Amino acid sequence: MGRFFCVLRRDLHLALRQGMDSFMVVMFFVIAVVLFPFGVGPEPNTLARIAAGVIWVAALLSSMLSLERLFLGDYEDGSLELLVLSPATLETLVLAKIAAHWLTTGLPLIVAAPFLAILLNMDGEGFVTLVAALALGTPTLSLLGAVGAALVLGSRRGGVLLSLLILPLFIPILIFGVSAVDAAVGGYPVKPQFMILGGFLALALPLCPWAAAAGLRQSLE
Amino acid sequence: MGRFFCVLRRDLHLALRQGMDSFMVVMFFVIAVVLFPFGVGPEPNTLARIAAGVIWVAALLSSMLSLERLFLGDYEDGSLELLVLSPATLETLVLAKIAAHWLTTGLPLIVAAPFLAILLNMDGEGFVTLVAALALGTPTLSLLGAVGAALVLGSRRGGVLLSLLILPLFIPILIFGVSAVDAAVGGYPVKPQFMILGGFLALALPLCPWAAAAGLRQSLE
Amino acid sequence: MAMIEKYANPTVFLGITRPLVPWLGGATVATLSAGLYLALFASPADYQQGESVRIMYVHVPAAWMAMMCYTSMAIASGVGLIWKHPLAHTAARATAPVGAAFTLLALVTGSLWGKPMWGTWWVWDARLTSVLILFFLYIGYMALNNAFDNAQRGANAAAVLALVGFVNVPIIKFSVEWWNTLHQPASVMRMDGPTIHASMLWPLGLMALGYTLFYFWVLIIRIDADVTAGKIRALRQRRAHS
Amino acid sequence: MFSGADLSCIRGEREVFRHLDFGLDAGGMLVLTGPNGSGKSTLLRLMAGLLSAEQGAMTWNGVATSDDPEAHNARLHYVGHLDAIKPALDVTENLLFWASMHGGNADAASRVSNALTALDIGFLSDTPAQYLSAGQRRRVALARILASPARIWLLDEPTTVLDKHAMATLEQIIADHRAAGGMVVVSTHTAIAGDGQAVLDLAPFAAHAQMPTGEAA
Amino acid sequence: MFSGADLSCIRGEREVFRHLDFGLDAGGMLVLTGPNGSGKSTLLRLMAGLLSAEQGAMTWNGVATSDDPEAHNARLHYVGHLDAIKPALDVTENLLFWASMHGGNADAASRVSNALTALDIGFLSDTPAQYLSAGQRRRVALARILASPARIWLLDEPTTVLDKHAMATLEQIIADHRAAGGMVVVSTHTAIAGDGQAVLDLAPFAAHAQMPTGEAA
Ligand code: HEM
Ligand SMILES: Nc1ncnc2c1ncn2[C@@H]1O[C@H](COP(=O)(O)OP(=O)(O)OP(=O)(O)O)[C@@H](O)[C@H]1O
Ligand SMILES: Nc1ncnc2c1ncn2[C@@H]1O[C@H](COP(=O)(O)OP(=O)(O)OP(=O)(O)O)[C@@H](O)[C@H]1O
Ligand SMILES: [Mg+2]
Ligand SMILES: [Mg+2]
Repeated sequence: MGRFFCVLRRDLHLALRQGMDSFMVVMFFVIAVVLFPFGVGPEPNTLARIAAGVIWVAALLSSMLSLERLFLGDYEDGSLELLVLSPATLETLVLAKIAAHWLTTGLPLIVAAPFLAILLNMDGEGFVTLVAALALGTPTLSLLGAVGAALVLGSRRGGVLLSLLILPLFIPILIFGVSAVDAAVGGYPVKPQFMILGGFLALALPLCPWAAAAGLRQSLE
Repeated sequence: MGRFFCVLRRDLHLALRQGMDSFMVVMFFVIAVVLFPFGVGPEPNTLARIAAGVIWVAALLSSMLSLERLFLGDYEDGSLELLVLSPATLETLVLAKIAAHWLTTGLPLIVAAPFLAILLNMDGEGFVTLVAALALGTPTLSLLGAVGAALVLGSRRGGVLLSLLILPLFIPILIFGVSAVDAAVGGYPVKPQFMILGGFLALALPLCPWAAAAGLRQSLE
Repeated sequence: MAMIEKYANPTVFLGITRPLVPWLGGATVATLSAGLYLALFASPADYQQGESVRIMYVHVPAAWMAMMCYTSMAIASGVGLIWKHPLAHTAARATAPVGAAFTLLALVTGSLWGKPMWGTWWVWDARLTSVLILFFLYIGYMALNNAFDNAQRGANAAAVLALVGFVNVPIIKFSVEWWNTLHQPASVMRMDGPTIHASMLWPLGLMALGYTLFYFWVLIIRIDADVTAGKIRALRQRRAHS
Repeated sequence: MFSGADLSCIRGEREVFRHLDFGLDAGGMLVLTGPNGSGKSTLLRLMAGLLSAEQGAMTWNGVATSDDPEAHNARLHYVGHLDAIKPALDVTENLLFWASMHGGNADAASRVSNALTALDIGFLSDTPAQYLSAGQRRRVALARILASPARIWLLDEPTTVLDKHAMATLEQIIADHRAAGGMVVVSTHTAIAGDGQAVLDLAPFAAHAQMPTGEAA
Repeated sequence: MFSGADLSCIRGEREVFRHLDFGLDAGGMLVLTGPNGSGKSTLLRLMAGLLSAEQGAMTWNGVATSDDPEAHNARLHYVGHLDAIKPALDVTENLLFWASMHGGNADAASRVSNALTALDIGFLSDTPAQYLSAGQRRRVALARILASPARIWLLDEPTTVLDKHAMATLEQIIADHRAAGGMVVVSTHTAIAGDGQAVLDLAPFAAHAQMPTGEAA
């Protein structure tokens, strides 16, 4: 456990210090959403109509964006070798890196989402559901993405490959995430959507770190 | 001129070979746009209403995304030093890198745009204008972005900083780009918007390579 | 020693300017009080715009200062880049927050004025957009300046940005003429002389003078602080490596 | 205690070496030599467990190291061509992380500062790693192995870019480590002082001539 | 022909050296020595024009090099700690680019293949750079300077990770270059053979003691 927190702390520290990836992601998320009124025009009804979709799509895109570099920095400067050689199960360390990724990209996204929802004129009913759905959905994005990121390490075309690998996996989360918000705005029960999102998370949590660790070991051969 | 094409060819070659950045960008663009029907719902009128905005915003975001790494690879592996030391004006080489960036990210975007416009149900009148506006606007995005990318080299928060620096500069292009398409769809003349977009390009073409070269020289101190 | 020599010039500069600080402060307060009194109480209400015209006395000089500060910042940056004079970078760095504050003031007062005049807080009109971009440029300049562990690097990079961003200033100035927009065209700062009434010109002039005095006052204080911080940094670094 | 028998290794579909044996006792030092591309780095990565052998096995006190890779990891330090230094962190931050990853949190800070002192870079402790000269970076990478204890040191050309003084320091550090019962495997193209060192030249094990013609066996 | 007078250089607000002079005639060789962090790389970057001196000037045949930086670039080759090799391209592609950037397109391909042969890595010509061993990468970086002609060579610790054979090759290459009237400035911690070489120790020029205590002047 000590090593889990060691890696977690260091990745958080790095993210804060160099900001390259994670802050970029939140900025990207905010900017992506804020650009829409410029593009679509400021008409409140149209904006409200597309608010949930815009926010979820922006969340997906920014998550995908940051995932490419999840292991790349460590791979390129030799840190990954040393992590593999540290006397801890690699799965634990991978989970720590995923946790750090979520804390620096997923969490700020969730915090920013309600403000963006106001900006896009979203119906008040949807706010809580939006935050809850993001809280359930974004960890799954990080987990799934980590597998993709580990698999494409060292390959040519890392980026394209990554998006091809993980985007199909992301779409179900998008669909149920948006439909939860729409249901809440329309006054329908949201439990079914939440059950499904929770199910995805429960499945990904044990499976993904294992698969990602296997991918990382391959990449050092 | 020989060296201009030398750098251009090598950057194109690298982009094709490793694909990390540029293909990622087109994929990102397509995916960003394609995700919208999933997020917003497939209702044709809503989609048509927001089509121009969505495409332009996606183009902006994907351009911004790729710009961060425009000089970063060369900076990190020492190629930038050698480029600065090559017996050619640095401005020429910078322009070549920008041209390569545009050819690998801007051009495919333009090619992909009409298909995405069909997908989003855009009014047929808008197609030609959309392509023409993108053709005039995206080079300016690459040019402006190169300045930002050069300035943030070696800084602590490269990514965020970059978006902070260049997004404000991108907004006018977004506004006039969308408004050109909207004007075409509405049956109004599009010449004023095109004049402005052309003006931006004419201004950026001599200025930006110079500023980016100055930024690069600084980064090696 | 070289670092000390480098700061010798700023030291001379501060030797001359430091005594001016209290005088500038006093003059700023006096001019602004007089200007505000004339603007808010002594000048007539507009026959069309009513009392809301008084926003003008805050808004218009703030907008001028926003552009003036940026121009000074760009010139100082150019001098810093070409002649490598450390004081020029310091002056540019000291100008940025003042300029950003004036820009914000122009934006806020403009919005407040826009609501009664145009019926909306904000439109994506060329002048308004370009002023917003000016504000972002100031923010970007400050962020870039602080983004490097090496202060000199930050100053150089930010200076390039300041020069590039200068393109925006003529766009702000002439946007109303190039594109016909909701916003007022120039009526004071014109080639052929001002076109507004003297009863409005006086308070406007006083406010502009007050803002300018304020700028120079803050500028000297900030340069002083910056030079001192630089000296401390140099000393500390020398100790770390001896 | 640490030995390997009949090792072969394939990289990128090409056999690098075959039928290679090595053995190291407590306090032992094995120097790997051979021309560029002969497989020194490959062998060190194999010893570290980063690569797996095509054939043959390595043992620690008679037990195959692949039986318990984590225990093997705990007893070794590896310094490769890449130095795993994050430019954004300062020197101490960089080392603290690895010190607590490998040797636990307890007194990690004092272990790190001792390691820095041992390599004469105490004065760099709060310099951002970005500003280090090449030799300073290399010393930081070497300080990492002093900041937490391990029996086996696997060092891949550790002396490159070091100045003469630092080289002497490194030789002393290796001697101290061996005196305390540690083992060292080091690859090098120059001479590294050390009593009773065994030398393993990799050239003869190359599966097919792939080295510069000038020096190939 | 190539000389500098009274040079001082500041990096990161700290003076690295001051009042430094150097001079090189046709066929001359200048060896830079000094402990880690003493400013060898800094001086080489200054000579290359990548850094500008705080004070002092460099001249080529009496003309300040800063008057025409492009002409200066055309007559020099710089090999730094970083090797500017793109892993995605193969060895020939990597070199072809630099060969035609510096020496023009004409017969670039044959120049590159001669350079590869000279450094005994002809057999790697179509290997992706990603798969090179450390010494092979370094040889590729050195092949770059053979692939287009330049009067001045600025080499920053070129011998690290080279095996003995490659080191001898490099010494021969340097001798040939000097025989043809070229000049070489090279920093190193080890000995590099060469007749009539001048040695410049940087330690005494350090503005304030900033080196590891062990070797500081
Ligand atoms: C946020 C919104 C606004 C912004 C960013 C803004 C910006 C500016 C700027 C930059 C100037 C200086 C122009 C120059 O020197 O040529 C200016 C001047 C002026 N503005 Fe605004 N403005 C805003 C809203 C308004 C509104 C709502 C009104 C009133 C209808 C207004 C009336 C004026 C007037 C009368 C001048 C003086 C023009 C002259 O005499 O030169 N502005 N504004
Ligand atoms: N980018 C930089 N910014 C600030 N300081 C730097 C930078 N690079 C190096 N330095 C500092 O400048 C000094 C000289 O560094 P330089 O790289 O020239 O040393 P060197 O003699 O080449 O050492 P080595 O033998 O380790 O390569 C060092 O103290 C180093 O910390
Ligand atoms: N990742 C890789 N994939 C495929 N082949 C590789 C890889 N890395 C190295 N090789 C090849 O394996 C061989 C052995 O390389 P290795 O790095 O072990 O050599 P080395 O003895 O350490 O050389 P040097 O002295 O140059 O460091 C070389 O021929 C090299 O081309
Ligand atoms: Mg090796
Ligand atoms: Mg060096």
